[in-house]
Amino acid sequence: MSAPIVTRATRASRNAMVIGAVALIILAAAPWWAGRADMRLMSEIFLYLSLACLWNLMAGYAGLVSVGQQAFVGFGGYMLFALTIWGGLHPLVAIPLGGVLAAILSIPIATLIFRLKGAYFAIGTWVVAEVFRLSFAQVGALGGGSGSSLPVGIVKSLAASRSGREALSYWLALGSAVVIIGAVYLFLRSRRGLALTAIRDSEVAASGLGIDIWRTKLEVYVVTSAFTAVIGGLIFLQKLRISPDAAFSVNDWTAFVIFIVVIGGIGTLEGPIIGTLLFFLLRETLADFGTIYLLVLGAVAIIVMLKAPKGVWGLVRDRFDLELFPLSYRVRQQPNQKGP
Amino acid sequence: MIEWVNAVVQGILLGGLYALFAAGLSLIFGVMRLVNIAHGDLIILAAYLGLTTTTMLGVHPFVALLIVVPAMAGIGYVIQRGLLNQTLGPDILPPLLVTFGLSVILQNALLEGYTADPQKLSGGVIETASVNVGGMALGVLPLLTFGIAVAVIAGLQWMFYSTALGRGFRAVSDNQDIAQLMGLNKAHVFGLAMALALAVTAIAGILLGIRTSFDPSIGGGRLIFGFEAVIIGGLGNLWGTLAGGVILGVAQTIGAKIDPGWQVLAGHIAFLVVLAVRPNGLFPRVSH
Amino acid sequence: MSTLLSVQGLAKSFGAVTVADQTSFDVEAGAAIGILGPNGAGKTSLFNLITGALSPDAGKISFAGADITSASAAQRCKMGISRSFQVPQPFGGMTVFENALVGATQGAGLRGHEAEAHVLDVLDSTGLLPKANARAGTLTLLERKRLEMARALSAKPKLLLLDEIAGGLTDAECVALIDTIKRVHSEGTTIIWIEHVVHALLAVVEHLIVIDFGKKIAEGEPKAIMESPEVKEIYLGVEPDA
Amino acid sequence: MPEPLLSLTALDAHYGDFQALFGVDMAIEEGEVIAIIGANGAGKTTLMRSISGLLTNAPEQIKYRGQAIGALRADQVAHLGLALVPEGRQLFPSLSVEENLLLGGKTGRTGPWSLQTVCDLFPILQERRAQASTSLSGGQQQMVAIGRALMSNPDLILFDEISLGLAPVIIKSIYEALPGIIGQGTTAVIVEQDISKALSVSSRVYCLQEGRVSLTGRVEDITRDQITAAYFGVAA
Repeated sequence: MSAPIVTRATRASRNAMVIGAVALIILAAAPWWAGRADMRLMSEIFLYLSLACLWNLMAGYAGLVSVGQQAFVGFGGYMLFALTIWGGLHPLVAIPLGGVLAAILSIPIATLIFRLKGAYFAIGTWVVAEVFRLSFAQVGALGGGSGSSLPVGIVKSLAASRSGREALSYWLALGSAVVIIGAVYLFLRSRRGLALTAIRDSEVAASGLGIDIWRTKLEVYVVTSAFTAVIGGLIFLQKLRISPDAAFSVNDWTAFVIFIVVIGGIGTLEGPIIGTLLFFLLRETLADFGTIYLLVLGAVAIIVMLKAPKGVWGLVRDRFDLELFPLSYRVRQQPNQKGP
Repeated sequence: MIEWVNAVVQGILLGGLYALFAAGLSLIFGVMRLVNIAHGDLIILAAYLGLTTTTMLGVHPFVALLIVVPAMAGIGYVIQRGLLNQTLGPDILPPLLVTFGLSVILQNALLEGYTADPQKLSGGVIETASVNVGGMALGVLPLLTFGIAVAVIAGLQWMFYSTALGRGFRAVSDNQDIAQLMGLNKAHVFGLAMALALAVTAIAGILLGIRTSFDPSIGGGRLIFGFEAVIIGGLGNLWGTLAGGVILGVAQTIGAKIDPGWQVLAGHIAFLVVLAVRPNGLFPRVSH
Repeated sequence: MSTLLSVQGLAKSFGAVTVADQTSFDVEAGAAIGILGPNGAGKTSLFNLITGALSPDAGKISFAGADITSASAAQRCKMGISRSFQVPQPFGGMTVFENALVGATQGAGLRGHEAEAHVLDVLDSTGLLPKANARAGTLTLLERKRLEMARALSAKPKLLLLDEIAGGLTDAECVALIDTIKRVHSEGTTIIWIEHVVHALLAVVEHLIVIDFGKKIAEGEPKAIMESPEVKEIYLGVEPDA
Repeated sequence: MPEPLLSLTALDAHYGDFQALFGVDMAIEEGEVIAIIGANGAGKTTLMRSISGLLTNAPEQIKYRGQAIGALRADQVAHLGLALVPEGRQLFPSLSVEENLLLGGKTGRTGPWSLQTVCDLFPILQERRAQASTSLSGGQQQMVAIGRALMSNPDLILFDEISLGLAPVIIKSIYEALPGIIGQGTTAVIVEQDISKALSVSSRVYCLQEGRVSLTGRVEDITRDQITAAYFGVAA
């Protein structure tokens, strides 16, 4: 009898790939067709999308539910300022270097807070973020508690014209979202990704099959911290101004990100994308209502968590058996062959 | 020298307030393994309820306790049965994210209702009164706060280990199914535990409001202080929680003595040091 | 033959409950050993100790000549010990194929098509191939038990620990299971099997160990052990005169 | 014919996607002692969980004194006079022996059983009442578990695997105590793997196999071969 075939791509995933590629080309051309305000909004969307994908990898796959990722957003932002102002580095060098530094810093942090389990881990990450905030507020050279602005010379080093700078920072945001989604996708497709998914489903069985759980989680924590810091650098490259309260805001960099992932569908690759779109749709619609918008957002997140814990994408997937990112394996038997 | 001793003593007294922040967290974690991210915002809610009560009725904040404590207990019972009970289970995400959402809702509802302006409860003469002990002027309010904290923890300890209600709490905590078989309705028991926790939170909120000014955004910080006290003291040990609060308070006042900007930072660092050296806290409950 | 697994003076208790009491035994490479004992006798705990899911209070475990007493469960799997769980622990969100692929890529360290081919082989031999695309969470108890064995085999173990996999099978299924285990054994895998379905166990193993209250109370050739009145009473609960 | 004390009609039970019981029918008369036997995984414990309310079923699938209780919570069922001695004893480790027993009396039902009469039945518990329940031996823990169930003065008591993990001599003494318990007019269901022990105290037997009733009858009417066949699903 002929052997069954193992495949991964599905028709939906191939279609999604084509649509995604076309969308990417259109988006990349935005500087030629979009207005200044639209480009700013889209940049923000891409940066939030990146943060959401990273948080989802950590919480939805590795079970590391952090409410302290603002630590690395702010750290990346501050590294951009510190390395360009003090180190004289070009911003495009300073931002990835900030990511490397964040990775190094995240290792001792992980060894400490991995001792806390579940929700206590979550609050532990928050404490770490507070330590970051209070520490940076002590650094007088970076403006202390009131913060500082990126010097004009450094801003100009990016591109001579304003429109050139705006296009560059838009492409950086778009590029980082593409890179992060791609990296998370490739990681989850790899054998390490398979191991991570196994840990999520049963830690005891995973360790019995040769998976080092602590190490796998550490790797995820370090990598997401580094990428989060890079995104932080890009965020504050757009804002051009940083202060401890803005850089380490739990609402801006964690609460919103969590809502995005929960509403879209935690533990799926598609979830953060859908969640980001819904989040911005909600935000742009309710923007005039001030705090009401946050009340609604909190309520929506609670309702989704209680009534549809797998989020919008979970509902879609259960209903239509769709998978846009082909992670699962399908075994196809030859048609005219009897099963064993 | 006396200044440093003074800082330590002030820190110990401050620790009483932190122990009150922590006691409610510790209680609900003990009974239903729930960590309530909205705990800090509920403390602030209690302070605002105290504010409304004192301004509307023109009473002293301590008298307002007569209204705020039952009100918070009622709120606790309702949110536990109406919302939080549905999140309990083997998966840690639902309770975490639902209480996180609750925290955002509370914060913004308070912002909507009371604006972002800092508020304070007026405690009258008690705020400034002090007694002289060995050359140190100790504020009556901090002393009273510490005394209340000790009394509350002693009361919780007694309730937990010497009453039928406490027996029910421990039984449900040990094994929900079997407790249910004994005729305990766990949904109700959990509701009572949250009611009790928020009654304690009400006391904490009023004392906080008399001590310092507050605004809707500071709940997160209070949650962290309470959490640090719980972990430093060791999970599941109420007296340990008091000790944890004291250690945190002392670390903060000593930090503030060195540099005013270091007060909170010093507390966090003390917490991280304890986590590094004694991951189970200083006084972990002896496991059976 | 050389000793593959050696357990020396293993002890473990939870409060007043002793699950391993000075247990010692050796397993030769290529052997097939059965473990009998009443419910709660400490059989599964013994597996937990051998695989590293539990750490002992005292005693020593060595595998292929190396002391593994303090090795992690993951390290032990990579050295060649894998097990099925009595209470199935499937990766519920993953398909049957993916469950086994975890064992092949992590435990056995295989990659790419080599790993996939090995998994297909294992699924075929355990009768799970028709279910390859089913999510493990949707399987019936019997299928879950089969998946336990498939996943353990996919890690290419030198020592395979099977924990009650025959319970509830029909006659025909039981015969098929015995065939599978015999084949795995004949290919050189050492087997330790905990089983209540005695006739299935006796069809495979060459050596029996009986434990009760964490203590080894008998060990030897299966027939002789099953005949001993002590074992009959303790294990089967049958009064000698019944 | 009078209404049975407890009746199960086409009872199904599920854990998620997994079905553990398939259309189980059963009727238990007041004052009877019933044995339920079956291999590991046959569905015995699931049956106990369904009856006691730990698993939710359709209301009409379980009737107690004519009342449909299938959908009630366990604490509501307990108040009606049904008690379960759970598999593996499952005492509350944070509670002392006495507190475990007191919690058993939580329903407030009155009857012959009190702290005093339970301690008369198992005198060792009187001595150990202030101790942590985890410090007792397995047999003593089983006595507490039985005493705890009796404290609710049940009309129907379910024993799930009372001999599990106990030394033969302890099992013997516990079975010797059973008539003293059941003799008080209580109806009892005994779930066992140890067939001969279960049959020695009961009048009727149900055998479960893969979630279905494979045999039922009066103990004196059925043969060992029938049991073996029903138990393992094969002719011996």
